[in-house]
Amino acid sequence: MKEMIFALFSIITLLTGAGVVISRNVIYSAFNLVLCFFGLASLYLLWGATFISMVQILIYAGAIVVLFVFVVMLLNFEHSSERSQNFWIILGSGIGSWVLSLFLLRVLSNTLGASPYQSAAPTNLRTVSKLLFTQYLWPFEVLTIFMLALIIGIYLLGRPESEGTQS
Amino acid sequence: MMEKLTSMVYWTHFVSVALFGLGLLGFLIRRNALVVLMCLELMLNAVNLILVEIAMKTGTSEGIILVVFVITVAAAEVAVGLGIILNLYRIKKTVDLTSFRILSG
Amino acid sequence: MNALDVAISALKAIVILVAVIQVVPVMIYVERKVAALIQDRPGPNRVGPLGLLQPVADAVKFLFKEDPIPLNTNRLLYTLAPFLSLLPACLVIAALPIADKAVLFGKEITIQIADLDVSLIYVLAIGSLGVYGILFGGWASNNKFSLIGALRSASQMVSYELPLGLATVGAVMVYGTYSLREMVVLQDGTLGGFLPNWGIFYQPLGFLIFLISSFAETNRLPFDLPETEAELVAGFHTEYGSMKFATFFMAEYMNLSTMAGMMTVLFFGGWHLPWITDQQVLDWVGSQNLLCLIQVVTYISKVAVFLFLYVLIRWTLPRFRFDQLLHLAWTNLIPLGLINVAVSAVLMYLMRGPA
Amino acid sequence: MAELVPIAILLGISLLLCSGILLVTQILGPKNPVPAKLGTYECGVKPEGGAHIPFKSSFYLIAVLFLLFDVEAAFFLPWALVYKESLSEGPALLWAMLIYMGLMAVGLIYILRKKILRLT
Repeated sequence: MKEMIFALFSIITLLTGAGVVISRNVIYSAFNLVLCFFGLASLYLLWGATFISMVQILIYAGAIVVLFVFVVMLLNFEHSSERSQNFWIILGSGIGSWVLSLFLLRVLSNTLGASPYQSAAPTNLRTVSKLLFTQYLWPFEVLTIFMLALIIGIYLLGRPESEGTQS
Repeated sequence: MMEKLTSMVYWTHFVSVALFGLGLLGFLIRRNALVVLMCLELMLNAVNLILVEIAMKTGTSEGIILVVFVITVAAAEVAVGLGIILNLYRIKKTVDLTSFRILSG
Repeated sequence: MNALDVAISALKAIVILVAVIQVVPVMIYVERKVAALIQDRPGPNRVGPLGLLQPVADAVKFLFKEDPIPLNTNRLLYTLAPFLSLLPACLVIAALPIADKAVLFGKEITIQIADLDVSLIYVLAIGSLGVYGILFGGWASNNKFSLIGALRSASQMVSYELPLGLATVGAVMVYGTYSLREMVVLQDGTLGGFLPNWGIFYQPLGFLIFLISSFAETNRLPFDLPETEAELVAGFHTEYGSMKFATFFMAEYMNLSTMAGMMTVLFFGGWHLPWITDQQVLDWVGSQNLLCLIQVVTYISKVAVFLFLYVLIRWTLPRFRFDQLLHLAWTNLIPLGLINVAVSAVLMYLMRGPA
Repeated sequence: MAELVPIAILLGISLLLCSGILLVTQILGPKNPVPAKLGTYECGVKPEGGAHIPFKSSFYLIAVLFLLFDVEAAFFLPWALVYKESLSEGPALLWAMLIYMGLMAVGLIYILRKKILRLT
C-alpha cells in the first residue's frame, strides 16, 4: 500500500519535473516546479523525514519559486518567445543525459540498493539538531558567513539603477 | 521486476536519477536563463532525495544535515543567479542565453 | 489503519472543514454589523430578522452571477488562481488542535484532523503557499492594477512571514516541541499560582509580533495595501467576479480564523480554561465527552475573541502607506523577533533548573 | 504514515470543494459576454499598452532578501527544538546561536543601512 502511494507520488514528481523542462511559457515552468517540489516533499514524508519535508515546502515552494515568479513578473516576457535549440544539440543532450542517468541508476542500485543494512531506530530529529549545533557547528557557522557574503553580493547585484553608476 | 516496482528504495533511485537526467537535459537544451536555473534546482533536489533515503534507511543524521546545507546552497544559487539574470536583462532586454555569447569570440 | 479509522478521519476532516467555512458567513455578518455600529448606521437589516440572512443572500447572489473571463487573460492561471489561494487555506486547518479527545464507538478520537509531529512548521509552510494564488491571479488578469496589487501583496506577505516565523521560534523554545497538540497540553494549570499557564506569559513580545504579522499575512486593514480601493481599484482581484471573487474572500477569512487559532494555541492555552486544569474539569463533569465539548467551546470562544479583535481594528485604524508597511516589517518586527529569541534564550539559560 | 491519511483525505475534500465551486458557477451563472464586459477594467479608461510592464527591481530585492532570511530563520527551528533540553549541558548551544544571530544581525543591519527597501 505504502509502496503504491510512493510510486504514485514518484510519477507525479517526474511528470511535473518533465513539465518544467518542456513548458514553453516560463510561468508554467515555475508552476510545474512548485508541483514537483510538492511531490518531492510527499516522498520525504513517506520516507519519514517530516522535518525535511516541511522545510522543503517552506523554503523551496514558499520562497525559491516565489522568487522565480517574481522575476518572471518583473521582466516583460510578453514578446520573448524562445527559439528552440539546434536539433543536434537537443539530440546530443538527450542521449548524453539518458546514458548518464542509466549509468547513475546502475551505480546506485549496485551500491545503495544492494546493501541490506537497515537501521532498527529511525532517524530522530532531536539527535539531528543536536549534531548540527555541536559536531557540525563549524560547517554551520561557515555557512552563515557565506550567507552574510551573499547578502552583500545581492545588494551589489540588485541595487537600483541610479546607484549603480556611482562606483 | 514486480518486486522492484513495489520497492520504495528502487523507486527512490529511479525518481532521483530521472529527475537528475531531466534537469541535465533541460539545462543543456533550454535557452531561457530562468528555466536553466529551475533545471539546476531539479538536479539539486534529485541529490536531496538520495540523501534523505540514505539517512532514513540507515538511521544516521548526516544525510539530513547535508540536505539542510544543500537547501541553503540552492537558495544562495537562485538568489545570485536571478540577480545576474536581472542585470543581464537590463543590458540586452532578453534572457535568451545564446545572446550572451560575448566572451566566446 | 483499518476502514473505521479512515472513515473517522474523513468525518473529522469534513466536520472541521465545514465548521471553518462557516466562519466566513458569520464573519461577513459581524463585520458589516460592527462597521455599521462604528459608523453610526443600521447596517444590514432587510434580509431576515436583524439582517441575519444577509450572508446567505450574498452567497446566493455570488452563485448566480455571470462569470466572464476577460479577453487577453491567461485563461488557465486566471481560473486556477482563486483555488490556489483557497487550497492552502483549507489544508492548513489540518494541524490545529481543537480539543483533546472524545470517546466514540469505543475509540479515542482526537479533535484534530492530523496529529503531525511537525504541525507548527506545517502551518507555516502551507500558509506560505497562499502567495501563489495572489501572484498568479494578478499576473493572469492582464491588468496593470491587478499586477501592482499582486506584487505589493506578495512583497507584504513574504516580508511578514519572517517575523511570524521568528515569533513561533520563541514558542518552540519554551515548549521544546513542534507539535501544536503537545504545546497545548503543556499549557495546562497555573503559573506561579495566580496566572494561567499560557504562552503569552512566557512570550509576551512574541505574541505581539505574531499579532501584528498576522494582520499583514491575511491582508487585513491596517495592512490591506493589496486592495487599497482608492489607489488600485481592488488590487489583485480587480478582474475577478462571481464565485471566483468569493473564493478569494473565503480564503481570506479562513486564513483569518487559522491565524486566530494559531494565536490561541501558541499563546492562549488552546482548549484550556484559565486557572482550571483539565483533570479538575473532568472530575466535575465526570465524562470525557462532556469535557471535550467544554474544550471545543473554550477554543471557539477564544478564537471568536481574536476574530472580533480583527474586525474592531479593521474599522478603527487608518491604512499604512506601502513603504511604511515594509519599513515596519524589516526595521522593527524582524529585529524585534531576533531580540525576542536572543533574550528568551539567555533568560532560559539563566533561569534553568538544577540539572 | 498513519497521520498522513487524514491530510490526504482533507486534500481530496478541498479539491472537490474547489472543483464544485467552479462547476456550480459555470452551471448557474448566465452567459452573456459582450465586449465591454470582457475588456480590461482600468477605471473605465481604455488600457494603454500591455499590462505586463517591467517594474522597479526593489520588489525583486524584497523577495530575494526574504528568501535569504527565510533560510536563516529556518535554522532557528531545529535549534529551538533542542534548546530546552540542552540547558543542563552547559551554554554550548546558547553560544552557537548567539554567534549565528550576531552574523545574521550584521547582514540585517547592512541592508537597513543601505536603505535598499525604500520604494518611493
